[in-house]
Amino acid sequence: MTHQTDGELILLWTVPALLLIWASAFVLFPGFVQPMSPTLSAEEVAAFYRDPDNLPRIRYSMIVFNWFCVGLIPVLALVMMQMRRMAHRTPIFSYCLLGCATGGPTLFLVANLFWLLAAFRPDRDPELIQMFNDLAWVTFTGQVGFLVGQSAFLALAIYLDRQERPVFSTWVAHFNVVIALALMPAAFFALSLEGALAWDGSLSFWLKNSAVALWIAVMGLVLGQNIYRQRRAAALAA
Amino acid sequence: MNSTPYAPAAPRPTGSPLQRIGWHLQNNPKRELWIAFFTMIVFYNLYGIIFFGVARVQPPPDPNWDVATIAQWFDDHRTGLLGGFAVTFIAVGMTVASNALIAYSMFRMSVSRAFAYAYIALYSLSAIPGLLLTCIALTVGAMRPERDPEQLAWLYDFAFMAFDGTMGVFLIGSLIWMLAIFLDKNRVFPRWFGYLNLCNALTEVVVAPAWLFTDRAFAWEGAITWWINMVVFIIYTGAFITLLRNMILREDFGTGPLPALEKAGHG
Amino acid sequence: MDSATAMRADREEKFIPGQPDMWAFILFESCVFTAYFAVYLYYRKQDVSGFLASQAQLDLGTGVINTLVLLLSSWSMARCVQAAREGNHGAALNNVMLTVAFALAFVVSKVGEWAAKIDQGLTFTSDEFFSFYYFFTIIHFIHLLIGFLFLGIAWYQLAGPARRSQELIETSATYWHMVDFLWVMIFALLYVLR
Amino acid sequence: MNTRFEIRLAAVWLVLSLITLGYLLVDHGADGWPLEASALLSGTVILVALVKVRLILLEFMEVRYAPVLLRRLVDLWVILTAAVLLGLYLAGNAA
Repeated sequence: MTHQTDGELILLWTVPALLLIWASAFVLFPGFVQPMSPTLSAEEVAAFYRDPDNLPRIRYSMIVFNWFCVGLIPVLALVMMQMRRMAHRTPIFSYCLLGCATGGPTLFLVANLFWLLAAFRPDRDPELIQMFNDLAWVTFTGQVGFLVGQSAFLALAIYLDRQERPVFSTWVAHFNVVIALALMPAAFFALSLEGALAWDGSLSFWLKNSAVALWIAVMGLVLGQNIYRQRRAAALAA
Repeated sequence: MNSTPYAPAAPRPTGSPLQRIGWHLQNNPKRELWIAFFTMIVFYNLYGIIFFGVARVQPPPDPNWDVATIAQWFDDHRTGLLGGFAVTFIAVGMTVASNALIAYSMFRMSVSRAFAYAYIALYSLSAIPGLLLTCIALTVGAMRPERDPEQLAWLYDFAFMAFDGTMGVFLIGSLIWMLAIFLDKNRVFPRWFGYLNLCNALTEVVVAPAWLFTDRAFAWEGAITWWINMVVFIIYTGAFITLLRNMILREDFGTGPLPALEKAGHG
Repeated sequence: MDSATAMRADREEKFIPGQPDMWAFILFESCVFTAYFAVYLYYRKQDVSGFLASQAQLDLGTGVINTLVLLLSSWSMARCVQAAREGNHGAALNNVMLTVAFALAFVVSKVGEWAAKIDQGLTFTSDEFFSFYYFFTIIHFIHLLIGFLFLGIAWYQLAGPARRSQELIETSATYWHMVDFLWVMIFALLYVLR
Repeated sequence: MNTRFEIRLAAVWLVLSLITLGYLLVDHGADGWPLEASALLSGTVILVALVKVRLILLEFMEVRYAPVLLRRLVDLWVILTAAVLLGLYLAGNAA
């Protein structure tokens, strides 16, 4: 290896570690495995937080999320670096991605704060616990705008990347369009407290969160491919 | 456009609007800028329609209502709030295009890149308190009609104070842009727009009394803190949309090979 | 002094003092203030006696002194522009310094007035007249503080022989006069109106 | 400095200052003496203030020597402000 260590590989290899951490926290949080129903009464929500089996799991899983929910930002910065290599006349799409990269994880952090607040004093008035719980779920479920924007601008950037050897293949763009579409229904979760659209429903919870997980996994893979390929090319040229 | 060296790949079509848009996406050398520009236009239109028309949270309702009236307001506006903000939750991703385009304008200026990066960071941040927290709080309020009215009143205050009372990011953001325009020797933006940024920044100062009053001229829907500021903001937004459009029209990329293509050829 | 400036000085030729952009700002900002004044009068007419009772707590003398000080500062700034135009940069610099001194005097008297009012328990939220009093005096004060930046620019332009952009000096002066005339309006509406 | 301008600026300042001092004459309300609403006085105060503002604009800010467009815009603002303020004040008194 002739090139200097630039650290991109280290950032790249945080993706599997991050996925593992997120998956563990996801499983640990009792409100995710069997997503909490929005139809629970205030007393039931309070009981969920007061349950001595649940409370530590809620707190510890959310503390883990608090540490790592913004952990994806360095990886998104890597995606941005790849965008800078595309055959564009302006770097404008990479600025769009940067904007999305700050917005999405920050909102996850806000949701996380509301969950932790709900669990902070479980002896609070059930109505208040329910309100914090609602604030957390609304922020967590509905805030897909920056994620949709991220995929949409990435797809556009790939489509407009006209060179012999594009940075990403076209299927990555198609994949991002599909992901963007899959995320959109979740924004409408508040229109119904039951069924597929509700925050525990198949569209707003399972489809949306699977799409996010799939996006991270797939983008991690193609990003890795690119970075390794670029390194090999650089080593050959040197 | 006065560049001639490369003939466009295809003749400019005169067909349906869709065909023309397709042609521009394929061949227009400024397509990246135009995509960002029209994303910004679509966002501001959506924002106007949703906030003024669908959810009807602008002009804001009265901060002086008692809790029963506030609960009634949530009841009356439920569908508009939930539906309108659902669209906002998706559309908010479009704001990054407007910020990116404005940042791009600053990269074209003869000032340090620090200005543009500061602007991107500030305005990426601004969407959350300035827009999303409002939508989140009102969605939470509207989704459960049976919620305790006292809590509805708290969510109501949270929503509108988050919207009106987020002053710093817009204050500093406008000043950064103003300073960049004044120092710029490339005249990307006219100097009067730099001064208009100062006017906009001053309206952020004027909003502050909304934290002190619940009725009349200085409340969050007051004549001074909301109406006059909104007029200034609309003039400001209209001005920068026009100026960004002019900037894109002035750009001359030619139609030759992309700079990155040559680099890729060497690699 | 070249012939163009000489002609300007002799006022043979129409010209806009300073940047036209600054004039756009002043006209826009003045319209915003007209709107603020209109709101003030609108709320005032709903409770004229209440406003007058609170207004009686203001000291007209202080207001008059404030105004005189700002008029002095405007005068010295106008003299600065004339001197600079005639190439007399030493005199121009003295006049900028004089303007800064008068501006500082205004700052001191305004802060003193606020302190006295707060001492009497009259604050932003005491009553509606005082809301407007603090609103107008503070927003004007912020314009005045920005004015110090412009005075600084004029000072900087005059201090070094290599700089001396007449346009920037005139622009700064134009801004400073706006601070003055806005105060003239605010003074009349807050202190003198009956 | 050119004495002509020197004298002119001094005269403008003197006029402005004298008008300002004139305000002291209307000060019946010292020491909490109840102030009384007076349409005549207030209308005059608004107009005199605008005359002062216009004087500052024309002389100190040199609008006198500016192109017609700027002079018109400045006058337009003065007239607009006078109309709005007097209109609101007098409408208040009539009501």
